[in-house]
Amino acid sequence: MPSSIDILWFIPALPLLAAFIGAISTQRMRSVASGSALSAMAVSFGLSCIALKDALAAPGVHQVNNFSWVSVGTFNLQLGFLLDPLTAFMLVMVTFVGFLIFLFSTGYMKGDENYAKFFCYLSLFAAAMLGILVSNSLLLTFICWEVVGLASYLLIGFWFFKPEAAAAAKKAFITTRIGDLGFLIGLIWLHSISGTQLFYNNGEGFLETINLVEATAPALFAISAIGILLFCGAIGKSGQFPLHVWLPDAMEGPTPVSALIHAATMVAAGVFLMARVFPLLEFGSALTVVAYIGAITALLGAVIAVAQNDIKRILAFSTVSQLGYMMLAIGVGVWEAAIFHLLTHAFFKALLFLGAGSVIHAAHHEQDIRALGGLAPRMKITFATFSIGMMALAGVPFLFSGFWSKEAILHGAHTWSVSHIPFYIGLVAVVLTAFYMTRLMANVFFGKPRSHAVEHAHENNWVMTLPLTLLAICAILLGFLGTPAFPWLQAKLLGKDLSGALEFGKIFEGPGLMITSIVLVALGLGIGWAIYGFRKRERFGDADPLEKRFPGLWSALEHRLYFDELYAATILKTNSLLASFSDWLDRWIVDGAVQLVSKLGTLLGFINRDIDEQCLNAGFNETAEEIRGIGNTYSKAQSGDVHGYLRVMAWGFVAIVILVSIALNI
Amino acid sequence: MMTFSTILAQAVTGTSSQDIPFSPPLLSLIVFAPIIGGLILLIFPKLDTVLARILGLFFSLSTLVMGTGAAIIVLELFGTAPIIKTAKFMSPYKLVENGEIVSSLGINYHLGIDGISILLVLLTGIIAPMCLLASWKIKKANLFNALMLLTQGAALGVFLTLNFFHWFIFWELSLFPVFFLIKIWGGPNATRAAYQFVIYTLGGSAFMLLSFAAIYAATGQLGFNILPSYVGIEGSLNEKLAAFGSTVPMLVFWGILVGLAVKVPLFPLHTWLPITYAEAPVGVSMFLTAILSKMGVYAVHRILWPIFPEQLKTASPYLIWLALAGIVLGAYAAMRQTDLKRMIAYSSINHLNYCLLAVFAAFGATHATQAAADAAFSGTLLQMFNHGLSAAALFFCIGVLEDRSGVRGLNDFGGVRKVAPVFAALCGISMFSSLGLPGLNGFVSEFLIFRGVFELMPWAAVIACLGLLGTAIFLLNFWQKVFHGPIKNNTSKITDLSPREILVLGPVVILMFVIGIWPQFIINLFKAKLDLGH
Amino acid sequence: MTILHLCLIFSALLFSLGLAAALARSSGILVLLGIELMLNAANINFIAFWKFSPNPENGTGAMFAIFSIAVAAAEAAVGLALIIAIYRHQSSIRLQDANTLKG
Amino acid sequence: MSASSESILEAFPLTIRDWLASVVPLDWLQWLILSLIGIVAILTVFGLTFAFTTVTERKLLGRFQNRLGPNRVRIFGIRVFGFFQPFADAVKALTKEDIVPAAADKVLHFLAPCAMVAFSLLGFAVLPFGKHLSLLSNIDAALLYFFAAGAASELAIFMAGWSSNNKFSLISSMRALAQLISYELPLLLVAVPAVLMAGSLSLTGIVVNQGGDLGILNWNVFTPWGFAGFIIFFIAALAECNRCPFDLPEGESEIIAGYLTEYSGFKYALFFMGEYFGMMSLSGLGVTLFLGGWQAPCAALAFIPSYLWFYAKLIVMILCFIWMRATLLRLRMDQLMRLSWKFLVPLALVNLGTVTFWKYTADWEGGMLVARWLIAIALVILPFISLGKVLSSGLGPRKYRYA
Amino acid sequence: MTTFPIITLLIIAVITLGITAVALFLKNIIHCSILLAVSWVGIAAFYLWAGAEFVAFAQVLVYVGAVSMVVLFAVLLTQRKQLDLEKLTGTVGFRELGKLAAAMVATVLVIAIATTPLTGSFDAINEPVITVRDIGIQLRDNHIGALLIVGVLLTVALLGAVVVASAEPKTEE
Repeated sequence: MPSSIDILWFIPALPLLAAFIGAISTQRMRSVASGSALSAMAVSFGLSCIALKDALAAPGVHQVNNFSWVSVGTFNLQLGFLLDPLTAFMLVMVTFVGFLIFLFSTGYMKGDENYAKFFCYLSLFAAAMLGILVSNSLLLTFICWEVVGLASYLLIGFWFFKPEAAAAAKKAFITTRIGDLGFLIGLIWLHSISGTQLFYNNGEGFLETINLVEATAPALFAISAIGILLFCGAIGKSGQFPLHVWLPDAMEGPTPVSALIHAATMVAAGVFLMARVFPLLEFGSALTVVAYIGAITALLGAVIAVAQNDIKRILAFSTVSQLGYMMLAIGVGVWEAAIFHLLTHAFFKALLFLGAGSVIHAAHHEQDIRALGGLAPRMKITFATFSIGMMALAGVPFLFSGFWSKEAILHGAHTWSVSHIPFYIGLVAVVLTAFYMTRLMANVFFGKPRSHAVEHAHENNWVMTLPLTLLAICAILLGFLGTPAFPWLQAKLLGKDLSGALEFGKIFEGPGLMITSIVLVALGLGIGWAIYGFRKRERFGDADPLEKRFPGLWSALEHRLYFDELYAATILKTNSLLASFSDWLDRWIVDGAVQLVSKLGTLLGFINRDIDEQCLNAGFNETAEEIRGIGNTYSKAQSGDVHGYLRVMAWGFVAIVILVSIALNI
Repeated sequence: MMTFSTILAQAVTGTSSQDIPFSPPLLSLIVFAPIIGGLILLIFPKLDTVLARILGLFFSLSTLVMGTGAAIIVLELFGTAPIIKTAKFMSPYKLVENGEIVSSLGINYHLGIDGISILLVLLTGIIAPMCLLASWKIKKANLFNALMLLTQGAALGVFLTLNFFHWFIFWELSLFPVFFLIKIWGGPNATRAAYQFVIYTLGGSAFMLLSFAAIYAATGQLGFNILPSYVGIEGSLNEKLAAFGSTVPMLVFWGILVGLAVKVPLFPLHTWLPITYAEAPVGVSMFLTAILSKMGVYAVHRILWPIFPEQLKTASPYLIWLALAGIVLGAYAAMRQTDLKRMIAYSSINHLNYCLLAVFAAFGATHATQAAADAAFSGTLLQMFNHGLSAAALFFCIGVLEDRSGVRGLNDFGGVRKVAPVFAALCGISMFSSLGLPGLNGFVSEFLIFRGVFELMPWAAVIACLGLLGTAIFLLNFWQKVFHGPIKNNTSKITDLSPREILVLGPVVILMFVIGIWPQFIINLFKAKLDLGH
Repeated sequence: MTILHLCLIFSALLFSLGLAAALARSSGILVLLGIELMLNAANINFIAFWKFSPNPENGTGAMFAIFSIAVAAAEAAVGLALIIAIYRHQSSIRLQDANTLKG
Repeated sequence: MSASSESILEAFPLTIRDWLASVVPLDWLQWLILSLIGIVAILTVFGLTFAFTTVTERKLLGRFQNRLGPNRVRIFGIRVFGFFQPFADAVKALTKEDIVPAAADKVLHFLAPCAMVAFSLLGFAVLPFGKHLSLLSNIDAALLYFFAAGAASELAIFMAGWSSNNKFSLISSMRALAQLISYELPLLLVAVPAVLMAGSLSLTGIVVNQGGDLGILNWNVFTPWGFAGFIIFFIAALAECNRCPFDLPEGESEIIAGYLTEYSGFKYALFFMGEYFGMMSLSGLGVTLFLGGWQAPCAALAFIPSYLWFYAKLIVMILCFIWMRATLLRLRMDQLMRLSWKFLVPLALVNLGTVTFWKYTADWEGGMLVARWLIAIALVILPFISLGKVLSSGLGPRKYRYA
Repeated sequence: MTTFPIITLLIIAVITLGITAVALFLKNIIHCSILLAVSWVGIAAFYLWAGAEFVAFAQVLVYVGAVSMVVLFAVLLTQRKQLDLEKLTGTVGFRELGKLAAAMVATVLVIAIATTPLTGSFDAINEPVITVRDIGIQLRDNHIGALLIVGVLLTVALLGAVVVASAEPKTEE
């Protein structure tokens, strides 16, 4: 029986194989593609569970399996796999959520003409994501990181014939690539100063040796810079301010994609990476940056979500906001809380997205909440599960997982010694979150249907509702893994026993914080219901109550605070100017100089030609005639008679033999 | 137990003449097989076209077959031969064929192979048949194939010759078939492009020739294997050259550099490239970008690096700006192009300048660690190979578009992915390879280059990152405009790839994956050279 | 007079017969056949010398003969092709007629 | 090889040889008598086989075409389904007038049928009919001999066609020549793999190489290359024997009876005989090269004497020849040429590569064994498919415009 | 002991030479070629006599099987209209001159051979001293280069022959 570290690579490899199968299967073989994708995920899930069992057996131990990738001269690059509780929890989450989303997709994408390709991309995505999780090498992480980016590019642009989808895909890829370049430089910098980019290598990985580094100013600077550069990658991938602009646009992709990539897994990759390299961040001063960026993002996302009308966009901005929370948690040093929130968020956000997908699918691809409405009696399961997800997201106390994880983060932020600003920002975001989710619920499920398609909406079949139900159960139960009274998850992640470590002061402080946040959640829900619940929207075209009250602010929020426009006016403009300049330089300055030289050369050539023709050629012609005459004379010897030649040869032979024998006196 | 490769190695090197006494001159065969093929096709111009194509392909493929054989042998020899680290100037060349022609003048027929050449020979072996297949249906195929084969032979000669005399002959020989190829089969501005290409390159070569004349006058030697031994010893090349005048060593160096820089091309000597690549027929564009541009980088490794290390060290801090200009301006100029071929041509400038960047960084750095230099050099070598694959594949894809629809403007297409999914997939993979997506070949070499350069000259690496970003932007733009979106008029003419075209692209794409996932497989070819120390 | 002499004389006579055919017949085909016979005579010599050589085990003569047969076959093919080509141009296979290239 | 372990029937050739050795003192006389016995035996056995093959063919063709075939001839009132037909035919052929055209080249006209029979009989000399039953068993280059002998029969056909001084005969003999030369190439090329595997040009060696514990599975035909080789061999053999669908030289609808047009009576019968002998010897070669020669399919059946096995396989081959004749249509000349040069010869060459691979991978075991088979099968099938695709591109299903 | 081989040799030589002589001076080219085939078989018989089994079979295969066929083809292709035999024989002077030259060569050669003393053992052994396997090994080891070259030569020659002999489009008929 091989230990699970040795078979760890199967977990990403199986979906990769499924992706390959999907790539080569035609539309006629679509069930092969989806079947292999589903079964690969199922097997990976099983393996992940085994890996989790192994990892939990020894928390705090980092099992590694390294191998050389490129080795040339004195230069050496190693890749490797790593198994510890962090990896294992993430693996189980990703494979489980992934499996459910795959299952959901078989129903959602049923009629699509590129069904097989869809599962190819999904599997590729899952493979790369799992690769990030099991990687023990920053390089391997980067490789998978980029492949994740590719997969998300392909999936966002899945309906590539829609220009918006194609543009959104490109935007997503390029925006994340900007962050990735930072990641790449950080990775290279790290490798050149530490000589390794393995996380753990029996005491030689950089996360292990980081504690041995002397805290001199250059070292501190370099390590902080590396941390921030790596965070750049996370900013891009996890949609943090200021690179969050791609995430809402990415909703052009099919809904399962939004659920899988932009809610549960891919965006979490950044958080995971930060958690992974936490010892490095801790060393320098990168954490402060992370905390502020996270806080800003949390607020920004929540604010913008208030004024969006597309159901998926609202959820997208809520994702941005929640990711901000996670980053905030990492920034304030409670990375275990970030991971806890990541796990719970993955489930309830996937649930919300799939619920949205279910709604959209039932409503014939109507996504605008103004056009929906009154779905609660028509789609009971969807409504029930969606409500659970909503309450988890809003942080409705005690029963729902989101409450516990958010609580952990706020708790961490409160105890952060540097500043309390992030904590207060987080509190504001709590209110806003509850508010916009209430708005969403009220608009979608209550009131009366505001479009024709919605009136005839009905519940979807089991492949779509089963994932919803399972996710809803998880969205409730998962919270109990990490309650303050029983911090099992945190203990396993940190690799130490926390049960006895509950400090007196924290217990005292805890309920106070908890009560504050419960009050804030209730506030958000109450305001939301007051505005949207009592007076329900009647028609599609009705202006939002808030819009009437604050038209300027509303318009700014609706346009996402004009971030896209800002970027278009600054970065894109610069870029395009640079391109024009390069082209102009090439065409007119450099090439112009060349043309000038060539004109001079031509002139010289004309002069030269005249000299040649008048003087030199005449002499040569004379000689050539002479030689031709001689040739004519001597060619007469060729009679053209084959027999003649042969006869001469025969006689010649005889003559030679006779002559030789005479000469030799034989 | 003798493995197959051992036997092959023994057979060719004749180390164990007991078993197999027949040892063919493998390198000469590699060089001359395409030339002979080309001459055959030239001599029989009336040959049946199908036969001519097959013959052309056969001779073209001979390089791949024999090159693979040579690679196995080289690996075997480097793998088993004891490496004597004490001998400073141990010849790294294998399978050497050395015949004296005019020994008193130092002109020898001298062929040899090492890690760098084998890489390029293999690249030629892969790309050259691909070019022929890409232009399979071209008019006047006999002449076309003949000229392509001659070009191939000349390029191989450049990669394998170790004596400047012959090397220069091959170097120049590669120009003239290309001239006719562009002029006869090129686009509307072909004549201008052809003249510009030839005159530009000839001009550069003239400087190089002068420089070598000076070297010869100083040392009486032309062998690439001998000249490096003049470095850093008593009565060194520099001292000998300086006898003519104190500026002569630097002038000689610049002369050679100009000759090579035109070929690579280094900014600002690159203006011949976009028009030439754009006007040439697709097979020729592929060959030009994949092989001929490598001749320049190869020569930097073969001539500048071993013979003029000191001058290179002095000049590198300035040259690196030119390389950076090539990288950034190449990428951004590509963004502005509407002609797809010009776009890829500019991307070639961008990619090839990464190679030069690494070389210059390695020499220009004030403090260089061995690991960084190794990474930079192996990155350069790998980048040559990878760029050959991906640029050729992209040119081929554009050729497919042009072949089907007759246009190749950026805005002429849309939604191609819908009508030609296989084409889109293969083209997309080539594009992502060019863009440096991890998992594909381009990433490995770019990573190695950046890794090396960053440690040597961090700011250069950071600036070069702009080039990476620019590449991503224009390639994705290309992809979005051509393959995505609603179907346009021109697109409807496009059909999916024929089996022949899949045969061309398929192996290259597979190779991209293989190198991307298991780069050591290629690195092993030249690893021994770097292991030996520079 | 040994057996070898006999063999050699046999081959010499065969050679002369071939030569006679090549010289005295004007049909291109027969001239070619005469040349084939001469080649055969040479082969006979190879075999004869090989048979009576001090160490026939290494088979050099037989090798020569084999290669020579192969070359002769090629020669016959090319020669006859040439004759057909000549015939097409001149409607005759008389070699005397094929003298367009005379100087 | 002791006779004691074998049945009497199996060992009887050895018995005769030993008995002769004890009776006849002189070596050369012994050799002479043995050879004569062999020649007589071959003539008798294959003569009779020829006779009954003709009638079998006619009867089988009859059945294929839903008619009875010859069933009238009786001897002494016995009518064994007409199986005495050949004797009647023989009498008829012998008693018919022998017509020689006035413009014919009389000598060659006479020599042609004789040469035909003589050359086609030559091949039998090296075939190993049984474990101890072969005329020139010690000959080293038996396969080469076989083909050398076979090559001569082309000369006979040419002689017949030319000497008749009839345009149909001449055309037919030219066709025959082209056909024979074209198809000799694939025939030779597919024989080489068997030689490669056995490491010997000796037919006995090739047969022995196909023996072993696995019985029938040791036969060459049960390997990928052997299977492909056998099919190619069979097609080329059909063409070599001028059998349907390659019977262009005798295409009645175009050129009367081809080179046989001016022949009648016993000369005609001789040609017939020569053709059937050729068919039998080629079948014998096919059996030897691919079907295990005289090897029994499994050890349990080895009690049946080896020569009977050989004979049985031979008969099966001949029946296949007849079956083909009843099934397939005659090809056109250009199709015939294309089939050989563009299809069979390349495939045979690829097959040569396959067998080289097979030989070099003889020591692969376990999973590699599966890989070996898969690769070999791919090497056989892929060229077949691709070449077929290339050659048949542009040829749609035929449209019968007036049907 | 040695008489039997000598007699065999003499028989082979006389028959071969006789047939060849007749063949070469027949007027009818077809007869000529067919008789020459027989003469080639005679030469093969000589090889057999000398113990070169493989060479003998190769000789038959190549000459009788292939060359004579090609010759016959050539004859038929070049004499489609009629057998214009007279035209092909040439003038008397032409023939006699040729024959005289050949006879002189024969005389010179025979005298040269007959007057050359040869030493050594000439016991003819009728067993083949070299097996096919030996030939194969020799070909593989010592003559591999030659073998490859001959292969190339044959390919090129045959391709050339096809190119030369194939009718140019539209010039014929």
